Amino acid sequence: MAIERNGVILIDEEGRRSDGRKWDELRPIHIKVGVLRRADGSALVEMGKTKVLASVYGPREIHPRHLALPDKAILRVAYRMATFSVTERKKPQPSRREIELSKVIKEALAPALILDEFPRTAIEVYALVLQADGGTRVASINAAALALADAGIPMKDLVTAIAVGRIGNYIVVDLNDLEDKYGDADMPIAMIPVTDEITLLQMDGTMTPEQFDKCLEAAKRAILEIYDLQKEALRYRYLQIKKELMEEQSK
Amino acid sequence: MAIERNGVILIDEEGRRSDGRKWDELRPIHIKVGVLRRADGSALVEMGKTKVLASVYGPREIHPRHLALPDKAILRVAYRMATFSVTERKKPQPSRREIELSKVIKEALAPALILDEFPRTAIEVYALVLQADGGTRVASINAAALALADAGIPMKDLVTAIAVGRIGNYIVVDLNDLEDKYGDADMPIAMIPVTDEITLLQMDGTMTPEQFDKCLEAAKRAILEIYDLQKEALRYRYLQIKKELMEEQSK
Amino acid sequence: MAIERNGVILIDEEGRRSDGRKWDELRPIHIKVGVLRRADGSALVEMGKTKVLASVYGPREIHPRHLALPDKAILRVAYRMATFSVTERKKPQPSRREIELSKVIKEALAPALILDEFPRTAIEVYALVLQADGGTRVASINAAALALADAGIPMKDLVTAIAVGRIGNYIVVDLNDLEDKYGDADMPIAMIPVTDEITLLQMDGTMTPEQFDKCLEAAKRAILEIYDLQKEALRYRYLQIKKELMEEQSK
Amino acid sequence: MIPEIKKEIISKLEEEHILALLKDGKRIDGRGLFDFRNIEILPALLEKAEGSALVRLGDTKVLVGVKVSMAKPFPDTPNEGVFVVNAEFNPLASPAFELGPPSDYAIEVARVVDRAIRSAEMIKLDELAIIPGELVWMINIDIYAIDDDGNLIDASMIGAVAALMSGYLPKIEIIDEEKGKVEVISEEKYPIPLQNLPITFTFAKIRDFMVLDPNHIEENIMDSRLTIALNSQNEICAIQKGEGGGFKFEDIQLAKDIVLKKADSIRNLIVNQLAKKPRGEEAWDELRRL
Amino acid sequence: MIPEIKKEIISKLEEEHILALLKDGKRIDGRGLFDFRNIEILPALLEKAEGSALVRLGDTKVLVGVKVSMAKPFPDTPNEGVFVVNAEFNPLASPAFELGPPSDYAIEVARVVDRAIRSAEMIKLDELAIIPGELVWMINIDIYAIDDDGNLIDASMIGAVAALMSGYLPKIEIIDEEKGKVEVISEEKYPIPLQNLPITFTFAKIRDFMVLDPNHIEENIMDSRLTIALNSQNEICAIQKGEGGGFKFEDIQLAKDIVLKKADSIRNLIVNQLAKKPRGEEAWDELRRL
Amino acid sequence: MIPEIKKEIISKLEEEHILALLKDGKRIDGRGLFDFRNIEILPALLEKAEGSALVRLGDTKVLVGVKVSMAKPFPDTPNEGVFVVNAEFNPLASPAFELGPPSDYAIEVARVVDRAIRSAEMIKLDELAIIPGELVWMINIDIYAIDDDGNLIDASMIGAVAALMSGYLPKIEIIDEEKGKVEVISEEKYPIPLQNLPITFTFAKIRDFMVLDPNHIEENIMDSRLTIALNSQNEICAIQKGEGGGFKFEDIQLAKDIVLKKADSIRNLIVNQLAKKPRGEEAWDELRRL
Repeated sequence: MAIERNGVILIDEEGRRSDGRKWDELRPIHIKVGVLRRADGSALVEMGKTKVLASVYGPREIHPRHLALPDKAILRVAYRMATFSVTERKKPQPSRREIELSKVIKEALAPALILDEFPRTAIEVYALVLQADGGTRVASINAAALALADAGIPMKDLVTAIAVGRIGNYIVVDLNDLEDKYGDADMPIAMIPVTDEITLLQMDGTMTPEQFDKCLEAAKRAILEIYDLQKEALRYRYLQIKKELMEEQSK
Repeated sequence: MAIERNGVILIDEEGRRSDGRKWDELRPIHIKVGVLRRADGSALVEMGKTKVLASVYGPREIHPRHLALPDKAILRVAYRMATFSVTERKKPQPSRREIELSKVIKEALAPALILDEFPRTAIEVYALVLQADGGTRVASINAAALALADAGIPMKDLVTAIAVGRIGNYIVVDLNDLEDKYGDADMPIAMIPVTDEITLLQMDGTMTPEQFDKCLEAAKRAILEIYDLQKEALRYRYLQIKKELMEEQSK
Repeated sequence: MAIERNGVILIDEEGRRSDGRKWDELRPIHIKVGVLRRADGSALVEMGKTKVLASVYGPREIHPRHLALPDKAILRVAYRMATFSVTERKKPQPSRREIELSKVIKEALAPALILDEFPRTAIEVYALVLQADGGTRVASINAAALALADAGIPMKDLVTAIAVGRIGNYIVVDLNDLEDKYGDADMPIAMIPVTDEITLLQMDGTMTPEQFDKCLEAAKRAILEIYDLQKEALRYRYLQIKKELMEEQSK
Repeated sequence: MIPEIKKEIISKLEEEHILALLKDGKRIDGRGLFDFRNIEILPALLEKAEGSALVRLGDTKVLVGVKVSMAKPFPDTPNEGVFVVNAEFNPLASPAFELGPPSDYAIEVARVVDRAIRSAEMIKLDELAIIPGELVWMINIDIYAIDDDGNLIDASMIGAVAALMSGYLPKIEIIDEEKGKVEVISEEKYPIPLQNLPITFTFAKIRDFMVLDPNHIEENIMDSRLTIALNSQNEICAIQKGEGGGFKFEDIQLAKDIVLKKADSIRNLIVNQLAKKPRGEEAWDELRRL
Repeated sequence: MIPEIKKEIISKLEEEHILALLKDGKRIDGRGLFDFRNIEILPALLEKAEGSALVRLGDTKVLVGVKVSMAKPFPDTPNEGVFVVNAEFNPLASPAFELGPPSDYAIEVARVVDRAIRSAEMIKLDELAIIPGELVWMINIDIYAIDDDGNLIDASMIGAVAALMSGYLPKIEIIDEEKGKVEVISEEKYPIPLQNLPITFTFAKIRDFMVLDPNHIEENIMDSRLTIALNSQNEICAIQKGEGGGFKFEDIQLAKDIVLKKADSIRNLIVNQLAKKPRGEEAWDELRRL
Repeated sequence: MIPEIKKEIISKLEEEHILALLKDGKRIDGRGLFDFRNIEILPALLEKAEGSALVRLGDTKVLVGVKVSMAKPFPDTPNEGVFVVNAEFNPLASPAFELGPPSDYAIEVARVVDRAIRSAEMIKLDELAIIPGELVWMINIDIYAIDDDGNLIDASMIGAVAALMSGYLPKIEIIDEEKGKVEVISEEKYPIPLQNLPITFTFAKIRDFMVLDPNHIEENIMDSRLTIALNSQNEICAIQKGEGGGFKFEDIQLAKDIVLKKADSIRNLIVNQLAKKPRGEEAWDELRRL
């Protein structure tokens, strides 16, 4: 039995999703670390058609100074959508949604950072959604974590995120925009894989407690998959730096 | 002869006002001091259906610091109307009216405060109109003065305020919203009762010099009435605190 | 052959412009230095119906302090149009145009100033267009340079500015509003006459490289003319001050 | 960048005291780990708001007002009404709040309340059309923090649902459907069409301990925050993790279990208080006694 | 919170000098306690404004422009025009003024001028309807402080009334009443319909002394400020107490008496200057000589 | 007042090194004084934008998106479409950029790009009317700085023209001309009507030397900046001098000569890259390899 919402077939008769994926299948993911020259750290993360660029600066001086903390660095995060990342042009001024997501992304990243090495400074993360097709906050977290690592900020581990959700009785992983909009529930999750801590958890729509448990499990599996891709991208970046350094020395 | 304005009978044939009061009769006034836990001082003042809550913080540090004065505390006052305090929803952003009233309320309170005991600090007053039925600025002053006293800020005396006005040849005291809107003149006044100083005086509409004199007299009488209620509310608050302290000691 | 644009005759059959001027003729220019009491320096410049008032403050303390430079003063410039200076009321909030012009005017003035005598301070220029009839930015520069001199800010020389442009094959000097709007090119230029440096250069519309060269030449001639008027106005101001001082001493 | 929420400095001694109590399953205000503070609701106490409620959750106080007005519908939902949740966390309520545009915290709370109401489909938006495609009811739910002794989220949520449940729409007559002209029949009113009653439960994690409904001292030392919303069917209808720490899977399972156990009693409490409490000026009589 | 208005530091010595003079009934600029400074009005000097006036009150200078445009009326006054008073106190005029949105001081002054005009019913708003219920004249009165040597309120008030009295409305023809289309008949104009001439008097209280029309040095040491507005019938039509001090009843009685004594002469002065002064580019000739 | 643009601190040593090289006609990145860095354009890589281009100018990267929508025309040009250029220079691209409203630098760049497009009459605005006087196409050109290694102006200009040239308008059908109702025929599209290709050349003056296309280290020590725009006829169609230094007449003549010499090759390069580069997801394949 196909599942249709607002005239859109979200799950077809064979249980395939609108873009042909199985319920627990991720979209093609591309990750590249160190894509910007001027930022201290940066990463490009593509989850299907969702494309996010993140940059990191710091630790650096804070203005106004009274915001500084005497015992640790403060983390500042801005999540923004490019005006042309969505169907209707978004105004450049941050929306309430962008302000809320900046806050929860910050709080998803903070637990992984060792902030007390740099008192009185700020570490600043900026994530720009270039193209939005669902899951922009989780792609931003995946990119930001890598940009932080690329900037050499001391971390316990990366942070990895995925959105899971529900369409009828189906649990689905890595929701695209259609599924996000017309599905029955959407639940973005971020974890620190190495400590098993959940650092972002949001939900809207409805789920029974049992469906919620299934979502958590599916999310955890997906996160480990993405975590491997993140680590691979970081490794590639380090090899690249090493190569560049060796080339420079051999000059 | 009844007085009618915009189809509303403001004074009936027996000289009674739209809510049945005599010309110099105050609305029922309820005052409670110390109603908030987190504020350093607070008060709820109800003048008829006009309800205002005021809180006070300070003396405390100022940001940005260059606003600090080397020889005394600065007083900051914000007067705001709740969005749902009026018939048409008010936008949350402060209007020009709210900004002006914040200023004149500050200047009505300042003369009663002994600010030079706390150089380089700020004393901050916030008055929120929960329900507006005329006289919100004078209710705010009455509440703010009590909140300042409750916070233990050193004062020469309380500040007490009332709106008086004119409907035809009638001088009226403690105007309600209808009288404020359709009456012929509205004059809010604040005084420091013990020094007989006028610290707020505004007027719109028109008055002959003679009517103005009558208004001043009527205002003074009303202010002394309200002043007694303020002092009573403060006394009640002190007794309450004393009781709480004794109960605590006896534990 | 007359030149017409949008139904307006910009050049008539005798080669005269819409206000009767010859191609290289300036509008009547009136300059008065020291017109304001409170500002450290001030000047009123009228170029035809374009009237601009400029004031200067400084060197003075900077807020917020982290904007201060350790080795020189910073220059801040605000260019604003009065709401009633144009046909349709301008909103008081600065437009993008006003922000850009504030920037280029600042950069036109800066090269003439000797800023390293006053480290950690700000020199602030405010130019208000009272009436706009073309050439408001160049009139603002002419006025601001004089206000800076009047304030006693050390300068290599004045800065002098003019707008030149093209109407068909005609090069025209000191464009009025009609010529600015309907002409084929508009090019405001500022120079430091004594060093022959160009410190402002902007253009819109189109010009061949040859027309551009002719414009530069015409601009230079006009700038020297205006420079003389500026110096005369300054001289008049100094005589006036001297007179006042002598009168005071003789008291 | 978004400024950090200012936390008050809690003395190291006080923090240790709280942690020591928690180890024994106790809290500084004497509650059990998963007890709510006392909940008191005064509905419909404001005359100029179409709906209102003052909520006390222990010493935390929130005032919510509902204003209704007529507006154009959104182009993609031409036959549905609109509601907007806004939170004003101003210096009245806490020394940590500032004047100015809403902080990211106030925006977060408003959006969590909005999501819970929306996901639970509490308001029957399709019954809020006046002239389909042209004119619909717009419901503004404005939350004012009055006294922040912790857990503004749950207080705001209770305030929002109570204000809606105590609220009304004015009766109107359509004068000219073409021109979209309508007339309010003053005095006549009917309840806002509702069909669900979402509630939230907010937990604080303090080191290895979880507590429900944290007071502000607990909030000041908490590592992270978790809010779970349930609709009337006891389905989860919103979740929000907040603050810069993390949760273990077991923490979340524990929170879920507690929430499911407590939902019905909280929902009953809200319904009961709305039924029995005085309204209008009488509510103020009660308020003055509190 | 609203920042304090910055006051300049006046040396202790200068302050004592002023106070000593006041004790003898004298002022630093030689005036009597209740003398206005010299008032000079240049009306209609701006070409792009429908009304304008430059006012000099001693060395204080204010430029006021009136712009008229067509707008929808307010729903509750469908047959009345609209006017808005706005004040821009920018760094041109004083080292104490800053860029950015209007300060609370600028807002206060604009609102006092607005109230005096409104209470005196200076503008016949009911003659400003173009198509009743659809289109009315909107009058923007924008006050720019040019040089603040004290008492911007009275200078602004004189500027506003002078700009209105020198102003005009363009003649228009209604093309299509249904669609609200009108056409301006350029060149033809008629005066803004006015019926009253409100004026203000501002006093400073400096310790135990009252002075009229304070200059900026007096403002810097004043304790409080009192403005009284009178309409053409010499009724009080607006009052504003400002600054952080107080007034005794006798102070206010004194102020009232002075105001009533002086009103007619000030009103005459305004009318006379408006009648005799040059306009347009000729006003600038005069201005350059000032 | 407008804050100064923050410059990074370049060590005195590095500065002297650059100046020494310049004396020999060399630059730190090996280019000749008047060489552009490598230009790479990836057009139409975004799916939700009607036009887009990623431009790399050396290590400087700019992403430009074009969004089209329907809007009311301006009253004075009722039969012409509208375009708006906006630049977002946010912290992604440089440690010197800040969050918040656009800086004066971002506004300047957007306005220079706007002027070049407008003066060259690149967009045929008269072909953008849908229902004359009622409905026209509105084209938003949004420039995002991604990585600022210097010369954002020229990168932005190339990005804007490339995004326009790769862009399209959806086909629409007019349903009701009276009411201004139209319907988009999805899938069908046609190119944005264009007729010119303006380009800009930006020079830095560093002491006595002029260089084309400065990188960010050169920008940090430059005294002033000059941008010249040429249209397809090699007429000058915009000029902008920037930064707090000056230019000699000879400098400007030199710049003009170089610009005229180089314009055709740059214009060809843009056209060629637009013709041969992959689009959509394939553009991303290429991007990942860069």
